[in-house]
Amino acid sequence: MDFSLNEEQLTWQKKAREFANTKIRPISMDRDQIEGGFGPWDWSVIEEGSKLGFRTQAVPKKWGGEGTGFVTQALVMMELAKGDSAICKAFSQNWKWSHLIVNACNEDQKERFLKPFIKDHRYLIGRGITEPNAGCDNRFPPKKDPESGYKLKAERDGDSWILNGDKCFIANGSVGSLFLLDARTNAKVDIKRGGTLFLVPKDTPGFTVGKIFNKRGWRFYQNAELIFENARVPHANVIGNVGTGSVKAGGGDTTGGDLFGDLELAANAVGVCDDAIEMAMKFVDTQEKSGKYLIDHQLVQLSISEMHMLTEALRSLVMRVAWEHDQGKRSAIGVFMVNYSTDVIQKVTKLNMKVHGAEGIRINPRVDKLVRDSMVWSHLAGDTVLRLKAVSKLDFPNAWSDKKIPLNTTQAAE
Amino acid sequence: MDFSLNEEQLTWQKKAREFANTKIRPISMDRDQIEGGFGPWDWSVIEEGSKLGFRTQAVPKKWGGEGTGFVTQALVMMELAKGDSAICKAFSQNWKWSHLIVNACNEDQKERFLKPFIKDHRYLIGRGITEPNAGCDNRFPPKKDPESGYKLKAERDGDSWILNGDKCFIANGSVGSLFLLDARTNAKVDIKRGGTLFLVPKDTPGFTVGKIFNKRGWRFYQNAELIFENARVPHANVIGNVGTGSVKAGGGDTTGGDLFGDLELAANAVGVCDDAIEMAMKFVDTQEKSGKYLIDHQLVQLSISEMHMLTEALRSLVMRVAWEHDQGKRSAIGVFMVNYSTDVIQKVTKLNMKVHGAEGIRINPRVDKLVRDSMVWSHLAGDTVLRLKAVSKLDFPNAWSDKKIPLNTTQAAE
Amino acid sequence: MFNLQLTADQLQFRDTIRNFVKNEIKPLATHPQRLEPFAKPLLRDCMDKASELGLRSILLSEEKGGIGADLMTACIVLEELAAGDVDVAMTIGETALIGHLLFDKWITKDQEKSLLERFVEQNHFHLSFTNPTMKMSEGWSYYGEKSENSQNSITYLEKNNNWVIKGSHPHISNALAAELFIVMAHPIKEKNIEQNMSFFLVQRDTPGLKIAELRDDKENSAASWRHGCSAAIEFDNCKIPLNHKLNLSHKELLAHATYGKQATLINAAINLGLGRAAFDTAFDYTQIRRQGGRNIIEHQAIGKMVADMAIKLELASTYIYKAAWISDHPEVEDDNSVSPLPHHMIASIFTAEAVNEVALIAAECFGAMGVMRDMPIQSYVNDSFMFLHSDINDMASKLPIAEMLIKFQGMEAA
Amino acid sequence: MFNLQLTADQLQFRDTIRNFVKNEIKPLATHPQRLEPFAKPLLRDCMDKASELGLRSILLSEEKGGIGADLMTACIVLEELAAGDVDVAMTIGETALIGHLLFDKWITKDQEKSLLERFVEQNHFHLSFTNPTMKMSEGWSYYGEKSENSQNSITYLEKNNNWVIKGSHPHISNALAAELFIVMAHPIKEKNIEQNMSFFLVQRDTPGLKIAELRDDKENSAASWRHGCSAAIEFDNCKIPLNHKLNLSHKELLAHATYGKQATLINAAINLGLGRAAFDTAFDYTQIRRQGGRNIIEHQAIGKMVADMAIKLELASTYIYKAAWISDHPEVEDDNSVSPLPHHMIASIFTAEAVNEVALIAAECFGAMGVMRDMPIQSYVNDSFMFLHSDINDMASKLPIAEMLIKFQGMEAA
Repeated sequence: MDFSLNEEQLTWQKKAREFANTKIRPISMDRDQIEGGFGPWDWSVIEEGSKLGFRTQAVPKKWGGEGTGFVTQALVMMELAKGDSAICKAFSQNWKWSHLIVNACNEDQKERFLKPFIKDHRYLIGRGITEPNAGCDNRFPPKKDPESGYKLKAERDGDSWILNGDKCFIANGSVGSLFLLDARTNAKVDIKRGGTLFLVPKDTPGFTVGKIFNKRGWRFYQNAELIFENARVPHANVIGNVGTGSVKAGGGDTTGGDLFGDLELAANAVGVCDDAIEMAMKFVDTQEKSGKYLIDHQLVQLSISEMHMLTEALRSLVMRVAWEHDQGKRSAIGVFMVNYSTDVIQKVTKLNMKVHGAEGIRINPRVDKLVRDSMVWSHLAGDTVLRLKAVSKLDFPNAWSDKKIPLNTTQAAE
Repeated sequence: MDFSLNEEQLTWQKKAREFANTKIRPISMDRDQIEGGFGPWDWSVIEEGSKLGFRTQAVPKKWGGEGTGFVTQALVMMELAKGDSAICKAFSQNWKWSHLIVNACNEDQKERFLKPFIKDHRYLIGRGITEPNAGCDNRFPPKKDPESGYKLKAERDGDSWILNGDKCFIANGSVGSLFLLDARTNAKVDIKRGGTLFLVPKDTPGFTVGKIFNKRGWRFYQNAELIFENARVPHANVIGNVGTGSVKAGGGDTTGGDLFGDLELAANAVGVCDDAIEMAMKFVDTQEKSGKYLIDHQLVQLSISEMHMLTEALRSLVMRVAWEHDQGKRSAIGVFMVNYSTDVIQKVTKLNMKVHGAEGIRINPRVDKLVRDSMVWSHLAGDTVLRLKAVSKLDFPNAWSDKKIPLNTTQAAE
Repeated sequence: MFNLQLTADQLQFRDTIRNFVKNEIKPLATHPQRLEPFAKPLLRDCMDKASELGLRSILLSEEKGGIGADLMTACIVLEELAAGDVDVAMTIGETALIGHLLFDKWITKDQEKSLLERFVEQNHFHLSFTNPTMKMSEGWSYYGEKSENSQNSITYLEKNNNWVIKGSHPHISNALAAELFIVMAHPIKEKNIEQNMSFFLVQRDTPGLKIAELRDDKENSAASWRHGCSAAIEFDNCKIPLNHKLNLSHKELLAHATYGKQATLINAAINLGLGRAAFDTAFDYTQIRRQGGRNIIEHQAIGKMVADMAIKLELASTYIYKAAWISDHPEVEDDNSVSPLPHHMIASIFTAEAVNEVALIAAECFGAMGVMRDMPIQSYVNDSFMFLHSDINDMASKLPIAEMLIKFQGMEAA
Repeated sequence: MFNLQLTADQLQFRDTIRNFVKNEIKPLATHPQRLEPFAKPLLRDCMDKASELGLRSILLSEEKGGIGADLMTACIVLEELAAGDVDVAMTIGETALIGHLLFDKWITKDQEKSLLERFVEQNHFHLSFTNPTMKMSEGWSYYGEKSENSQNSITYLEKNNNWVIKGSHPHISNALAAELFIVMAHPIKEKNIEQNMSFFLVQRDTPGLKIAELRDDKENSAASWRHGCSAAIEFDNCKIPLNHKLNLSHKELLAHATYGKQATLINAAINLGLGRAAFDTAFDYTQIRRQGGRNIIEHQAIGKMVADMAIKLELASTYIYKAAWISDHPEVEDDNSVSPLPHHMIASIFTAEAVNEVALIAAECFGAMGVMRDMPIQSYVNDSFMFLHSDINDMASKLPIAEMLIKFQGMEAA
């Protein structure tokens, strides 16, 4: 067993830390506090980061990307997220779908989409799964209701498919050049058989961006509504086969619970926790209450201690899973990790707020931002459905023990 | 980075698992339920385990021990504790003090004490720090009260020291052949300067065992009162120098916060959690409520999911710290780990109880035992004082990042 | 009008019991020799003395020879008694409630004859009731089919001018102390159990009635999980006179639903008394235990623990009073003065969780002493787990509250 | 006698405000356009309408032209108002409390003249008070030296038959809306601030009075952390007539201690109203949102969340009523009917923690919608954090409760 980082990992870690310190952190609060949904977005930091390889981390070198492994990707995300969680996510969202394209697309598709992605520093990728009436149902299609789940309709017309319908909350929606879209090629059967995954470029006629969501946290990061009115997509853009279910086609599942998806959120959370800890430590080391530095009060010590404890537990779990994923091991532990990251990021940012407290009618705005950003996890990574989902994956192998407990059912309760 | 286990580690893990399954688990509940303080003790399992090397894990091969590293020791403890947490501790308590003897004693002392320890399968070691009025004060001697802390008096008489006083709650007290005793060679100054560490064999005249404590958890494991009435100990049994403080002399500190101590409790906790999870999984997979297996109820799934999540986070942290300790890295993370192990073992065993529930006026006695055993952690590993202590060590290096935050004070509040 | 003032009688009664507990019960209940073994003997002398003070007949109307207190007063008084010993309080509370329902509501003039006299005059005359409202699956059937309420295995038939009762029950409250049992039974060979349930009076000395004294059964002692003096009972063709059948159908009993609600509240009050006992002993200890150069109460970390305990107990107490008063004055639910909620369930759940937390915090105040069997605190911890994880299973216990909320259409009242 | 029934007047008043909130406030308060920006405009029209309903003078005696309600009634009503909009409720609540204290207790007949008339008749006539009981370090001085209570930087001197007020305060409740300020000031050059504090009436149009409208200050908007309409104020040599000094010393004010206690309880009631708003919106949503083939309320996991929210709110509500009633009837503390505890502090702390938990659970019910700025739930979450982490710092807020407990010698009363 060896937990030390290799040269490549250390180099990327350092590069990410420098970029976070010099380019991300300085704009982090300004962007956060701009009103509106699109307002906080800033192309320049994306372009600068892209030039350093932070947009194309996950594309193999043979396709012109950086070709880093999961451990490196986790380390880079921790550093970027420490600068700004939402900006980190705006980068890593592209890694997520480049993983998918690399794993699931054919050579022609890679040629057509990976090459322009590498070339253009503003080329971003998103995936459209969620619809107003299809959230959890995309993760856990209920047996009794096969028509549930996404409804975006795709109808065959010669060599094309005609798309009609809406997607909502789609990441990079307002800024993406390419979307992987989950559509219904057969509405009568469940999405595992009636779902198909399409590659849909932004300039597809009939495809427009609707509402840009104005969020409480992750304000920089874009989520938008996508509208399809007779949008025509060539059959050559179908990933895998028609009707294999977009989950299978995507080589992962719809929740981001593939090898990268869980890791992405959990590593990002570590970065936010590191930021919170650093803020809290500086604060308690300089502020006084009743004639003592805050750090000399036991209650503050207990809070600081808990912040570190939780963060180190999460960091350890994330590094382990990153390594396991580099070995191609898919397990329930990934889901536990991302559930856990929710608990930790929310506790740690709340403790940071507690330690800081309000000063009169003001609060350190970054303290508030970290709490707001952490709220996003409840809705992505730690919600109840994902916790239920973990159980369905329990028949897992484990790097350090061989426990394997048979379950009568691997189906979650409906 | 490589998290896989080597051949030696896998071999010990397997050996420990087999011993736990065939020798420990079968007697675990019987011993637990015997009345009294000494009653639950059983020499035969100790002797059998000793023959397989589980008593002498931590003694280097050159002295006749097994010479395993911290990673292996952690793996072995996880397996033994899964069989019975208290029996595991009865073994590993000896590792703790063999580490100390190896690191801090001179060759003559090793010759005199390690050799008989290796030879005799019933030779157990304990350390006496705590006294009725000296608990936390031994960890955090308050500046304003230099006379606080342990008071066992040691007075020089020629080539000997005369010991007078009492120790309480001393592990292996009723069964140990050798004790490392923290005594006061100067009562007027604080224990860092007035404390000295002695090697005191059981057959020392004037040394008797008093009350054997009857505990709620860890019933097999022995804790006793040690009474010293003009007990004469040769000067050659002083570890290190007189008056250097027993902490320094011991090459660690008094809380077990040395390289092994934290690891011991945290690894043991992982074993208990694995046991709890296995029990819970079997139960929910076979019991029905309202026409469904328990595992098909969402609330049960959430509980099971949380048990796994916390256990895997703890396991990851423990393995990381074990590796770091094998590299000789001492850090605050060890203390965070042991604090964290308290939270996890108590939550997981409580969830196991929750999932099982009571059946009429009975409860599965092992479910109850795990909760009772987990209570011990509050008083050893996760109490407030140790959480405060973590802060005093915060200036720590970290395998995966180089954060280092200067503190104005490293002293805990008094 | 709204008023939280207690009557002079209530205050005086409370003081009387408080003194009784302090002088008569505590010295016996917390004697180390009683605490150390797994099986704590029932304090029958204390029970008799409590009867002497009127507690066994506290709810019985004055005209029948009781004190005629309302449920709230009984809760106040039983909380005090429980601070002395939970088992005494549970036994007395159960008898007091059944005594009131039986003699004030269910029994005929003809049936009550010698029984009432014995109940009022004999201090050891306790009552037991096979609880027909105990739903084994309460909560688990959330939004699913409700399983049958009754899983009764006790039958009756008429033979030679007698009722013959046959069957067994694994868990009957007060069975060890009761002189008179109210037994729920259905006609033998009757399938529609629910509709045909009848209730019989069976005296302890009835031939064929067997009571399993589990408490004295060493083998199972650690597995016993109950308060009070419940036990398994068996009716081996018990013959009882025809006029010992109560004029009460199961439907009528459920329509009142008084037994279930009131028993729940009495248990909550007793649970609270336990919490107060844990708090009191810890609070006292923090004011005499010195570490860190001062009494430990003077440390912030302990101060916060003390405050947390006090807040939880104060909230539980306030809510139990409220729920008990509402039970005494159900008409208040009609005018929206209180929210239409299952107050008794909320009182029970909140109190069980709060007291378990209080007991664990209290134990931590004691350091290593918190796990010693000769200290009362460890038995308080044990008792608190029993309250939390009994009634079959606490997992799904909140779900009926959600079901009721929906029925009430969104808590229209405050 | 003990009685939880509300009067017909209280019930009717509550219903009136509930309807007012539903019809007049909610549509404005929860309009997406109001919710999206960081700076939510104060709903001045709603405030005026609430005044019209008598809320601004709810605590003012009938003889002075108010409603003459007691604090408990005011809490009931302000809770309802807060369920509509927290800022409106905070502003009205503050004015109502100060109005009562000023006109019923502190002011002379001579001083009240035109002021009382304006207060009673003008709907926008709000009041503000520089809070002299706000202790910046409350709790932090636990068992240490108490720091000075007052850190006042506002001074006065007499000059040309006027008082001249000078100084500033960074945080004055109601400053944006108040027409009349009660200003605490000490004589210039006086060192013994505490003993020489006086109180002055300053009207809004007084030359030299400057009120910083932070709310309109875009730069700082995200950093603003307040409810109601507080702001910084500055007195730049404000001249006021000699008879505008109140006949009230700081000592007298503290002796009453009414303002601090009552303001704390009013805030707790408003905080509870916020929690109810969060619960209501989530509860409604769970009954219309379908996933998993059924409304999400029908899933166990959601059912438990709903029950948890209801339990917390019900407890908080019960305790606020209790604390408010005790504040109205302090004599009850003398006869041991209630525990000698700082009820207002417990109400405030428990409510803030409970409502924050409720808001976070409620947000989770909304899935991704829970972080969208056009949904009311995100603002409820934000508001709940403000209640939890305001009053300078919530960290040490429980320590004064521990200090009081010790003073009360172990909670002798229930």
